[in-house]
Parts: sequence; structure tokens; C-alpha cells
Amino acid sequence: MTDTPSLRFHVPEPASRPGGKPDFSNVVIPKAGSVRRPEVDAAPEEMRDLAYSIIRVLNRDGQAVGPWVPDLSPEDLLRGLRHMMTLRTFDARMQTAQRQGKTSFYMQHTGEEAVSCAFRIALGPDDMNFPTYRQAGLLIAHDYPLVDMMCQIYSNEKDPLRGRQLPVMYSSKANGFFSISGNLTTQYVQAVGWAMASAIRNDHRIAAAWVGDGSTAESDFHAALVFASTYRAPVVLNVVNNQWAISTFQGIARGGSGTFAARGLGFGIPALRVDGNDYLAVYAVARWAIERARRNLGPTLVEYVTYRAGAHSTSDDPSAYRPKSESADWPLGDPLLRLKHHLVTIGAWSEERHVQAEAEILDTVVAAQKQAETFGTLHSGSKPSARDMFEDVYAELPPHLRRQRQEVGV
Amino acid sequence: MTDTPSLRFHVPEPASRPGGKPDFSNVVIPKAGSVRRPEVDAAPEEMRDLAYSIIRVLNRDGQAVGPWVPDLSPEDLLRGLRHMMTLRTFDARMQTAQRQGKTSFYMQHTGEEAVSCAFRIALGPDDMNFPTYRQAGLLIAHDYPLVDMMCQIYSNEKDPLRGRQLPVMYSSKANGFFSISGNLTTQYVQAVGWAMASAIRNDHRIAAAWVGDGSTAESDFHAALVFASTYRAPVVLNVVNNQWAISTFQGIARGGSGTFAARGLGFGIPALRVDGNDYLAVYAVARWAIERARRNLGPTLVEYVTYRAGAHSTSDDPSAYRPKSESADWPLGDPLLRLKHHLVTIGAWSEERHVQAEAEILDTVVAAQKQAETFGTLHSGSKPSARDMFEDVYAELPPHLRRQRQEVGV
Amino acid sequence: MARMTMIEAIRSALDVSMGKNDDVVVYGEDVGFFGGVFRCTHGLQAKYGVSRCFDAPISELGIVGTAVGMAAYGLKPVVEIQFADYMYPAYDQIVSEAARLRYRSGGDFTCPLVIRMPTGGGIFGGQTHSQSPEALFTHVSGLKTVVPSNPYDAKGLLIAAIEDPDPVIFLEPKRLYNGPFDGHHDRPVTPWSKHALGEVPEDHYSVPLGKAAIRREGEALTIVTYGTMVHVAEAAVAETGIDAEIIDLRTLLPLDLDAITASVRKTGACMVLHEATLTSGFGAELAALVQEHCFYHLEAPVKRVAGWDTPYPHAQEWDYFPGPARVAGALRQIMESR
Amino acid sequence: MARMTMIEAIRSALDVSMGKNDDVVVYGEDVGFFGGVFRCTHGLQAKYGVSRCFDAPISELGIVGTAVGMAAYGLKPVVEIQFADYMYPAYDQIVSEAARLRYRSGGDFTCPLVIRMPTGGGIFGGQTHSQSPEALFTHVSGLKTVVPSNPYDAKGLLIAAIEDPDPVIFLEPKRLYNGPFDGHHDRPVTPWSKHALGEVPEDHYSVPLGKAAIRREGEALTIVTYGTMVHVAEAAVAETGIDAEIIDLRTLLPLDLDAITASVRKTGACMVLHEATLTSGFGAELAALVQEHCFYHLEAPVKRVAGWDTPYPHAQEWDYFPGPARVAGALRQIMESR
Ligand SMILES: Cc1ncc(C[n+]2csc(CCOP(=O)(O)OP(=O)(O)O)c2C)c(N)n1
Ligand SMILES: Cc1ncc(C[n+]2csc(CCOP(=O)(O)OP(=O)(O)O)c2C)c(N)n1
Ligand SMILES: [Mg+2]
Ligand SMILES: [Mg+2]
Repeated sequence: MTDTPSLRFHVPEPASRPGGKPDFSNVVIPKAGSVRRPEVDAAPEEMRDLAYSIIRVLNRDGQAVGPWVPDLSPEDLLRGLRHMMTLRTFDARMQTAQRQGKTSFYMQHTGEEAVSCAFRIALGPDDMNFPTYRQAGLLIAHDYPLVDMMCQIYSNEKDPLRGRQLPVMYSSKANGFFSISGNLTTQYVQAVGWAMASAIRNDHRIAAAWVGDGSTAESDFHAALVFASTYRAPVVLNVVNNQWAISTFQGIARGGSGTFAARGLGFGIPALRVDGNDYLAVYAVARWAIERARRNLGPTLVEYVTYRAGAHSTSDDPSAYRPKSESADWPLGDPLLRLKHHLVTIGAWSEERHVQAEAEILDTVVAAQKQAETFGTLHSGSKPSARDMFEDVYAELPPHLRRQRQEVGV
Repeated sequence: MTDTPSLRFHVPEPASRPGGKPDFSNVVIPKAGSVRRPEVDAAPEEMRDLAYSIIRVLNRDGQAVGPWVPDLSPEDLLRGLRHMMTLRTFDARMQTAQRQGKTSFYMQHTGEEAVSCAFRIALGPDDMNFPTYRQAGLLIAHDYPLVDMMCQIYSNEKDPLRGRQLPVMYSSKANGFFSISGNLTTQYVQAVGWAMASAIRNDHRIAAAWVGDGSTAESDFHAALVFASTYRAPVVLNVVNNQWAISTFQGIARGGSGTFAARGLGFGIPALRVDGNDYLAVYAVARWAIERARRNLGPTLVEYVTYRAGAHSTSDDPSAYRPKSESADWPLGDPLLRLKHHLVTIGAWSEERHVQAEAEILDTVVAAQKQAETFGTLHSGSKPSARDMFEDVYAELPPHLRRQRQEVGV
Repeated sequence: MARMTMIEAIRSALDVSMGKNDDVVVYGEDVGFFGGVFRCTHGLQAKYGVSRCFDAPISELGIVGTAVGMAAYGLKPVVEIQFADYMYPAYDQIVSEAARLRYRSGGDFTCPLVIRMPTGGGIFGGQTHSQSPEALFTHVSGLKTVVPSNPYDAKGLLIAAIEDPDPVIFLEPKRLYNGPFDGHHDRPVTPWSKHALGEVPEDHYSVPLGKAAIRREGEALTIVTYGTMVHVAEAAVAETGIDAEIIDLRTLLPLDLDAITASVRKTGACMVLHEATLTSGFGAELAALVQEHCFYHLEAPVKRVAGWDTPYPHAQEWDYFPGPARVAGALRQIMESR
Repeated sequence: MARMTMIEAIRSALDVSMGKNDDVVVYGEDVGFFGGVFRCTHGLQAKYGVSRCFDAPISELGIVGTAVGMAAYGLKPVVEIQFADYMYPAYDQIVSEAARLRYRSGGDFTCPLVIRMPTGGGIFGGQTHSQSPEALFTHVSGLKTVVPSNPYDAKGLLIAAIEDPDPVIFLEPKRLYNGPFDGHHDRPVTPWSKHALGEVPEDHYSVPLGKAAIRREGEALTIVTYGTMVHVAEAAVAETGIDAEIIDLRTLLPLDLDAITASVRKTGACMVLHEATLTSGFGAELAALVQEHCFYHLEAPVKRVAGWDTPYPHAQEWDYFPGPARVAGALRQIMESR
């Protein structure tokens, strides 16, 4: 036994660190339009290759090409562009509001706007998302009021969650947006349960589960795959691979598997990998997976390849763990600019109209913010009361909580 | 949306139930010798097919054929046969002892003897197994005293575990046998941690993790795969697919994946499927996987295709959930008879010698049992004291346990 | 009225609930075709179909996690954890999710589910088939925790749990499944068919959550207990002749504090009795509450009798289990100390 | 001697331990290159290499589960759970495995590991960055549970935990990382550099597990507390002028019961104070023990002051947190009731 060399411990390292040169040579990017599109009822065994490629529609010239070009009109795409612009503006304003002390915490979507915005459009109105904190586009693209989002962020008197939740942990059943948990991945398996329930009830509604690259390591991810596979639950299992989990590069969660989509293969779940910065590709793949679920063909795993251009949250500073310019070097570009380029290319949009739209959107967001602030911010104005703290622990206040509330005198 | 038919809930069902005819037509069995043998340092991507096949060495005629024929002498094989016969006899005696009220519980290995017996021979003396309750062959094939095993089963005064553990939950560090947990799968990820530690220490020792088909659904299985894949831990990840998890057929845990070996593919872990009732094939595949680990090439997942011929435990009656004759119809036969047949075929064994060996082994086991019973059985004779109950909770007895022990007056 | 074991009573509660409400869905490991390792779900799959009662993969996390999603959808999952000892993989889903969904979503989503699990020792199950983890639930805001001590209550409480709008942990003392075990392990157990509380209506009824039952009225001291220990207390009281009042909590949270304080104020002394490990057990909460609310009535310290602070051993089962002898000794000690 | 924050003291304990013993291995989420979201492991990877300090996948189960295996191998893993609120996925490995390995294997295998995790609120972290789950550990036989309240103790206790042969849960009140927060959230916090217990030896030393510290001697009543609440108690005592004795437990299990009973027998009254949810909190155990062991000395019921039985809210943080005003009110109430 001692004739073999001794064992060595292996810890994956990212291609570069602060001070180094960003290096994405390991991200193999197929040409737009080059990946095939199987029928939605094709057998999972027949499409394993799709877990190791990247489905792309928009090419460098801003043209939509190949079998995945979706059936979206220029109006649809303009609406999508507007959603992404709104989300980016919303992020910027709320990031600043946090810096100004108007709330405790915020999380941005910069660089990942296409994923949630395009997915929402592909989904039906009664379907249910089980999102993470980085899918506010699901609300914005469904016209959930910005003011309500902001009131939640400010934990003010109109906060639908009555001050109880950390900022951005929205919940809106009416908008198909499940209550966000601060505990990573717990909602992933719940989405499968929701989908199982829909099937048990012979309903038509499907569920969409959301998780980040880093969070796929959690147990709930496995449980979700097991149950989805066994009961063929009508669910789309989304993995947003934005390359980072706080300071940890995706190689730590991914290990030797090559891709996160590959995780689905071991469960006989069709797994697709898509350019997450390509609005059209995201929409097309989402439609495909949603149709599979709706037609009772079972779950699909979708990995969105994107990049977290900003900090993890307002508590984070990425310059401590990755090269400053890494974001600029990300080879899949900016989802917003790529869609804009496409719209300009097909003659549906122009620089001037874009500048004008930017201004309009800023006005809308600022107006919403002003309105939200009339209901208070975290440390000023009116806010949820200590009484709100005791309610909703149970449907009815039990005796011990009644005593405690009395002690507080509210 | 309502133009699609409504969803239907899918619950996998076994091919047959009590009263029905056993049906194994879904178990596709390649011919012995027909599956290729890649080099141990081949890339995982290059051998995905092996997760969907079954490596077999012994053919119907009792000959060892193909690229996986291992380097085992007739003496080695005779020893293996003896191990399996001993385990089977041991099981029969202990099963009866439980029925006689000499202990509370027992679990048999019938039909699965080759898996643990052959694996142990392939492993080095300093390697560590993290077994389940169905791998006593790891101890028997390592010449762990039968008396010590029985004393554990009887919870008597010589029980190395001082009466604390359920019968069959052995522990023997010196024999590379990690303490069995009654909680399924928890030890699987511990094996990976042990292997990581060995690599951190630049040691030569490797770990072997064990789990049943049903238990692959547990979270620890996923965590083990994630950590093994990321840190390329020197570990063999064994899955013993004996078709049943108590009353639940393997389809409930496996879902749509086709095989349990396939689970490894999503992690870039080489995954092999082997005929678990073929002593030679088990040994050959174990060697291959162990060599990979030892040469720092990382983890391997091995699925052993076998059949739990007996009840789950002494608390179980399989006739309530599967056809009585299912075991007899199992297409991979009996591991003991198959090895015997091979040895007879190559002229190293005969019916007479087999009958004689059976008698000898019975004598040995009975003698061990007699000796063990002189140290007591669960309800009679001497046994661990209440004092033993308070020790080993911590290295040193803390004040509160000292008070409690005083209260008991021991 | 019928004579039922606790297993039959639980099965009947599930049957009645599934019959009444299509939203009730039952699943867990070995729960479907086979009907559960303790047979509590036997016959339900045949009666209600595989969509209403089915086998689950061995993933307690997955069982509870999917149940949270189903409950949020609008179904009423009643899931089984095969032994309470195996609930830990599901603990995150219970504590972080089921218990807090209503709160964190401002009532937008709710989580009305029931998680059943057999608890307690006395079956030579060793450390992984004997645990009583109730205190790990009572510490968690948003959960209700129920422990029946007999077939009548088991059915009525389970129906109440299923009809409750919040997540309920339903702990079934497995040693009571077949008869009122009083800790005399060396004597045959009387079957439920010979016990008044083994008489169970076949139809729908419920026993309200949050209400204790006085199993025996007495003047000398109050024994606060639940589950198997109710019967052990009864045996110890009978054997010592000490005129104790025995309170069977039935629901640990919400707790029927009024019943406890009324009794202790009357008797002036209190013993808290459970099978779970002593330190940080639910008995600590009970003792803390009793001394707080009855301080000026107590003539002796509240005495806790509980499992030792060790894992549950196999061979030493009866040294570990707080049986009638230990309880009787503690009763006498309290009486002497006054 | 140097001035250290609690973060620096913890880092120093890790540094000293890794330097002294090659078997000490540190890992967790974001623990390696970046040095932890609270920076407690900053610089260790650079100093000791990636094999001794590294990033882990986001799987608390995997982190603790692999650590159990490493400890069984013979290493001394010191792992970080990013927030105590995220320990639940690891709970099974902690309770069923780490805590019981020595026992169930008859000492054949042991599990000497340390699990560090930041606890407590006061940082507007909402329900998933504020929890104090200590009672979920103190109920588990086989674990030791430690909660430091200052840099000196943090370093000494962490070194002792690392050198302990058993699994230790090391809870770090995150609100104390940078200074002795006393609950006056509207005032600036004094940095540790201005506090006597911010003076920390740079070398190896240890503070024994299982020994409490008396932070303030007094005659009027005893406050039993730990972690952040030690400083809140000090503030409330200063503000009320009530001559309380303040006991900082430092280790919850094994508990220094002698220190508590000696004090309560002297003062005749006791308040138990913690930030965790009241019901079934560790305060219940403390109150139960105090009334049991000091019954004849108590002039008033043991009073518990704790977090409310709700999830930890975001906006209502200061209504939830048991701050100096609430503690002062309770102190006065105890004094009046005697
Ligand atoms: C159970 C749990 N463990 C750890 C954390 C702390 N945490 C919050 S976000 C995060 C990183 C998640 O990364 P990823 O899944 O890639 O999502 P991303 O933030 O990149 O969208 C971590 C470790 C948590 N919230 N919950
Ligand atoms: C965490 C946990 N859940 C449930 C059980 C109960 N249980 C014991 S064995 C078993 C079936 C295991 O089946 P499998 O993994 O296929 O192993 P086999 O018994 O077939 O060898 C179950 C459900 C347990 N011991 N631990
Ligand atoms: Mg990420
Ligand atoms: Mg099995």
C-alpha cells in the first residue's frame, strides 16, 4: 500500500483572485443558435448532452438565431426590456436607500435581470414560484406594485409582512410568489410538494423552484430532485449559476461535475443549460420546461449561466475575493444591453428611445419611492407595532402569547 | 392553460404484489464478461455507460469470463466461500436466538453475502468502512471474532458496546468497521470526512461508505457526493441495491433515474454497477474503485445489484408486500451457490467437501454461540450494569451525571 | 362505540378525516401499500387510492418539505415520521419553515399540516427507536405539540390536529399502542379493550388542543405528566397510596397552565414526570412555570422525574425508563420533605 | 497582552491552536480565502495553507458530517456555521452522531470537534440572522455548550473547547463581536479596547469549561445569565442601583450549578436572563434547578426574562430584545415581591 504515493488534499480554486487577471477560459460558450431543441416529450436519456452545453439565441450581432428563437413580438421584447430596466433602477435606488440608513439591508440583481424577468413572462398567472432573494424580476415582470416592494424593504406601516421580515424577503400569493425564506434552499423541495399537490388535485397549475449555484449543495436540493423524479412532479427546477456564492466561487459547490445542470441526469430529469444573460434564450427554455410540466411530462432542471455583477448584498465587498474587473470580462455580457442591441438591430428600438425610457423609468421608481417613504422607513415615520410582533405566530393568539403581549402592554 | 389535460399524480408501483407473479423483466442483465473495463485513471466522462449496465464475471456455466476477471486464486475463492457460508450460518443462528428471546432484534444478510465479504478482501487492513447494519461480512471476512459479535447481539457482560446499542450495531476500529448508526445514511458523509482527513494528513488509508437503495434518498447521501466530488476524497461510495427498503420497492427512491449508480454522474464521479451476487465481480469492481481512491484519483460510486432474500429484520414480514416466491425468481441467483458452482466447475471444490464445510462451519458458529451465552443473553445471565449507562456520554463524568448516577445508587 | 387500540384509534382518525375532507393526504415511509411499520395507515391506500395515501422515499426532509409545499397549496398533509428519532433530518423544515410560514408571510401563506411520529422507549429499541424529543418542538414558536395517552384522546386529538389551521406535531407514545403500559415491564400489559379509554366512537369527534385532563383527583400533590407516564403515575399512586392528583397534559403547547396552577394551588406540591432526558426537557419548562405561578402555595420544590441525561441504552432500558418504583420513591420523598 | 475585539480573540484562539497542533483544521462557508463573513478566520488560510483552512460547500450537514468523520479519524476539526440560524440542516449530525459516537461505540470512536456559530440578535438581521438556539443543544446528552461574553473568555474558552475530548458547541454572540453591547441600541457602543476584558494574552491560555464567572458581587438578588445579556444585566443593575450579583455562566453544559446555588442561597432571589425564546429556553432549566436546589432560600419566585415566544422580528427588534428597561423592570418587580 505504501508503494503508492501518499494522498493529497484537493481544494478547488477559482481561476483568479484580487490582483490577478480575470480568466473565463474555462467557460465554454457555444455559438448562438448551435444547440438543438428536442421535442418537449423527448425521453430524458435522449438529451443528456444539453446539460453540458449552453442554449443561446442572441448572437454578437444582436440577431436571434437557431431553433430556440422564441415566439415573442417586438412589443413583448420591449416590455421585457422595460422590466429589466425597472429592476435595475429599483436596485440602484434601494441600494442607495440602504446606504442612507433608510433600511438595514438590500440585495441587487445586477447582471441577472433576464433570468427572473423572462421566466415570469413564460409562466401562467396561477403558477407558483418558490424564489430566492435574487428573483425580484418575478414580481416586477408581473406588475406587482413597486410601492409594496419598497414598503417591505422599509419595514414601514404598509409593509405587507408587518415588519417581520428582512428586506427583500417578499411574499405575494396573488402574484405567484412564495414567501422567501432566509434559509437557503428550503423552498426548493416545497415547490415540489406544491406541484405534487397540484397533480393530486388534478389541477393545471405548475410550480417553479429557484436556487443559486452555491445553494445546490444543500440537502433540500437533493430531496427536491428525489421527490420530483419519483412522483414526476409538474415543476421547473431552476438553478441560477451566477458564478459566486458570497465569496465562494461556484467550483466549491459544483465539484467535478462540470455543470450544475448535470445534477439532474442522475435522476432521469431532463436538464438544460441556458445563457442566463440572453432574454430570448431564457424565455424559450422556460417555455419548454413549463410546457413539459404542464403536459404532465414531469420536472425539468434548468441551469442559467450568468454572473453576479454586484456585491452579494449590502453587507458584502467582492473586491476582497475576486478581481475588480471580473464582471466586465464576463463573456456573456449584460442582459439588458444585449436585449437592447437586439431591439435596435431589428429596428424596434433606438438609442434615443432608450435614453427616454430610462428617464421615464427613473421617474416611476422615484415616484414609488417617494410614496413608500410617506409610510415610513426603518428608523423613521410610522412602522409596524409591537402588537404585530405577536400576531400570526398562530392563527389564534394562544394564552402564553396573550400574557406576553400584555406584559409589553400593547 | 385549460386546453391541456389536467395533471395526474404519479406514484411508482412495483411490478408485482402479494398474490401476483414475480416479474423482473425490468432488470436488464447483460451477459457475463460483456461490460468493458476502463483504466482506473480514465476520465469520468468516458465511462458514463457503466452506470447503466451491470458488470458480471461468473456466467451460467460457472465460468469466470471477460475483462473483469479478478486475480484471485482458488484458495482466495474458497476462503470467500467460507466467509459467506459463515455469515449465512451466523444469520440463521442469531435469527433463531432472537426468536428464542435471547435478544431483542436481528437483521439478516441472506442473498447479499457476496457484497460485504468480497469487498472486505479487496480493502487494505487500515482502511475504514462506514457500514450499515447489512454488512457484517466486513467483520467476518476480516476474522473478527464471532463471539464478540454475538456478545454485542446479546448485550451481555462481554458486549464491547456495554449494552448500549441495538443488536448488530457493531463497532470495531481495529477492524476498520465504524460504529453503526441506527439513523440511516448519516455515516455516508462521515466516510467522506474521514477520507478527507486521510488526504489532509497525506496518509495512504482510504474510506468506504455504505448505504442501501432506499437510503440514497436521505440528505447525507447528497452531502457525501458533493463533498467527495469537490475535494476528490479517497472514498468508495457503495450503494447496496437489494431492491427493497422495508416494504418499499426501490422505484420509490430511484424515481426516473434508471439506476442508483446514475446518481454519481451528476457529480462527475465515476459510477459502476455490478452484479452483487457475483463474488468475483464484486471483488474486481471493489479493487478498481479502491485503487482509484488509493492513487488519489478520487471517489467512485458503486451500485451492487442484489436482492434482499429475507425479511428486513426480525420485526418484518415481507409476505405482506411482495410475492412469496419473488426471492426464488431473482434473476441473479444466490451468491453462495454461484461461487460454489464456479469452484466446482474449476475443480477446486465438490459437493462432498461443501457438505463437510457446512458441518464444520455450523460447529464453529455453534461453539461461538455457546461461549457467548456463558456471558449472558439479553434477559438472562450477567449483563452490563446501570453504571455502564452513565459512562462514555463524555470522556469524564460531568457533575450532573454524577448526581444522577448517585440517585440510581450505582 | 367500539373497542380500539391506540393504533386503531389513530387509523380511525385518519380514515374519518380522509372521508370527510378530500384535501387530507397521508404519506411517509412504508405508509402506503404496507400501511406503516406500526400499521397506523393500514387499509387507507386501498380505500382512498394511491394519490391520497402513498409511500415516500426515505427522506424525512423531503417528506416534511413537500408537505409544507402541499399545505401552502391548500391540501392538508398528514405525514408520518417512522420513529421520532428520525425527525432530525426534517427539523429545519419544521422549525424554519412550517413553524414560521404564517408569521413571515404576514398570513399570506399558511402551513396546516400534521406530523405524526411514534415516541418513547420501552420496546428495547435502543437509542434510535426510543427518543422523546418533545422539548425540541415546544421551544419553537409557531408549532403545536400534542401527546395522547390513550385511544380516545389519540383519535380526538388527531382529528383536532388535522382540523387545526397551524402545524401540529403529533407524538404517539409507541409503548401505548397496544395497551396502557404502566412501566411494569415484567407483567403482562392489559389490552386497551379492558380500559375505559379504549372505548372510542367510530365517527367524527374531537378533543380540543390545549386542554389538559385530570386523570385522578387528589389532594396530596399534583403530578403533571403526559403520554406513557400517565399510566406509570397511576401505578405509582396506586402502589404508594399517596393521594396525588394526576394531570395528563395531552397538549404541551399551547399549555393548559390554568389546569396546572389550579391543582398545585390546591395540593401545594408538584411532581413533573416525563420519559425524555432531564436537562432542558419539557419538565424544566413545567417546573419553571409552576414555581413562578404557584410560588406561595408550594410547600416543597417542584420535583422532576425524567429520563437520565444519557442516550437511551439498549440493555439498561429499565434502568433508564422512569418506572413506577422511581416515581413512587420520588412521591414519598416529596411527601416527606413537606 | 493585547487589546482585541472578540473577533480578533477568536481568530487568535484559532491561530494559536493551529500553530500548536497540526490536527486542527478549520473550514466552513466563506471561511477560507475570504476569512469568514465576520472575518473570524481571516488570514488563517494564508498562514496555514488550504489543507488546514478552506471554503466548504453550502451544506451545514456536509460540514458537520465530514467533521464527524475527520474527528473520528483523529483530526480536530473546528467548523463554522455562518449563522446559528443555519445549523438546523446539521442538527441530525450533531445530535444523532457527534453527541453519541463515544457512547454508542463504547469509546471505540470519539468525536472531538468544535462547532462555532454566531448567535443572537441586535443587528436587524430578522428571523434568520438572530436566533439563540442554545436550548436545542443543552437538551442533548453528549454535547458541551459554551457561550462567551467577552474577548478574554472567548479566546480562553475556544482554546479549551478545541482541547476538549468531546464535541463542543461554541456560540458567539455576534452583537458582542466589536464591543460590550449593553442593549442601549440608541447609544454608541464602547469598543472592546476600552473594556478590561478586551485585554487578551497573545499566547496560549485557556478558560476551563464548566466554570462560571461572577461579573459583579451583590447581595440583593442573583442574575444568572450569559453572552450579550451579561452586559445588559450590568447596565440594568447600574441604572436601578439594585445590588445584584451577576453570574456569567460561560458554559451552559456542563453547568456550574455550585456557583449558582451558592449565590442564590446568599441573595435569596434569582432572575434568569437570556435572549432566546422563553418557552423551553435554557432559562427553564435554570429556573427549575434553582427552585429545586435553593427552595428554602428563595424569597420570591425565580423570574425569567427572555425573548418572546415569536420568531425574531425585523422592525420590532427592540421590542423583542430583552433590553435594560425590561430587565430593570423585572429587577424592581422581584425586589418589590419579597
Ligand atoms: C442554510 C443557510 N446557510 C447559509 C446561509 C448564508 N448565505 C446567505 S446567501 C449565501 C450564498 C448563496 O449563494 P448562491 O446560492 O450561489 O446564491 P446567490 O447569492 O449567488 O444568488 C449564503 C452562504 C443561509 N442564508 N442559509
Ligand atoms: C433516518 C432514518 N429514517 C428511517 C429509518 C427506518 N428504517 C430503518 S431501515 C429502513 C429501510 C432502509 O432500506 P435500504 O436503505 O434499502 O437498506 P436495506 O434495509 O434494504 O439494506 C428504514 C426506513 C431509519 N433507521 N433512519
Ligand atoms: Mg451564486
Ligand atoms: Mg434496500
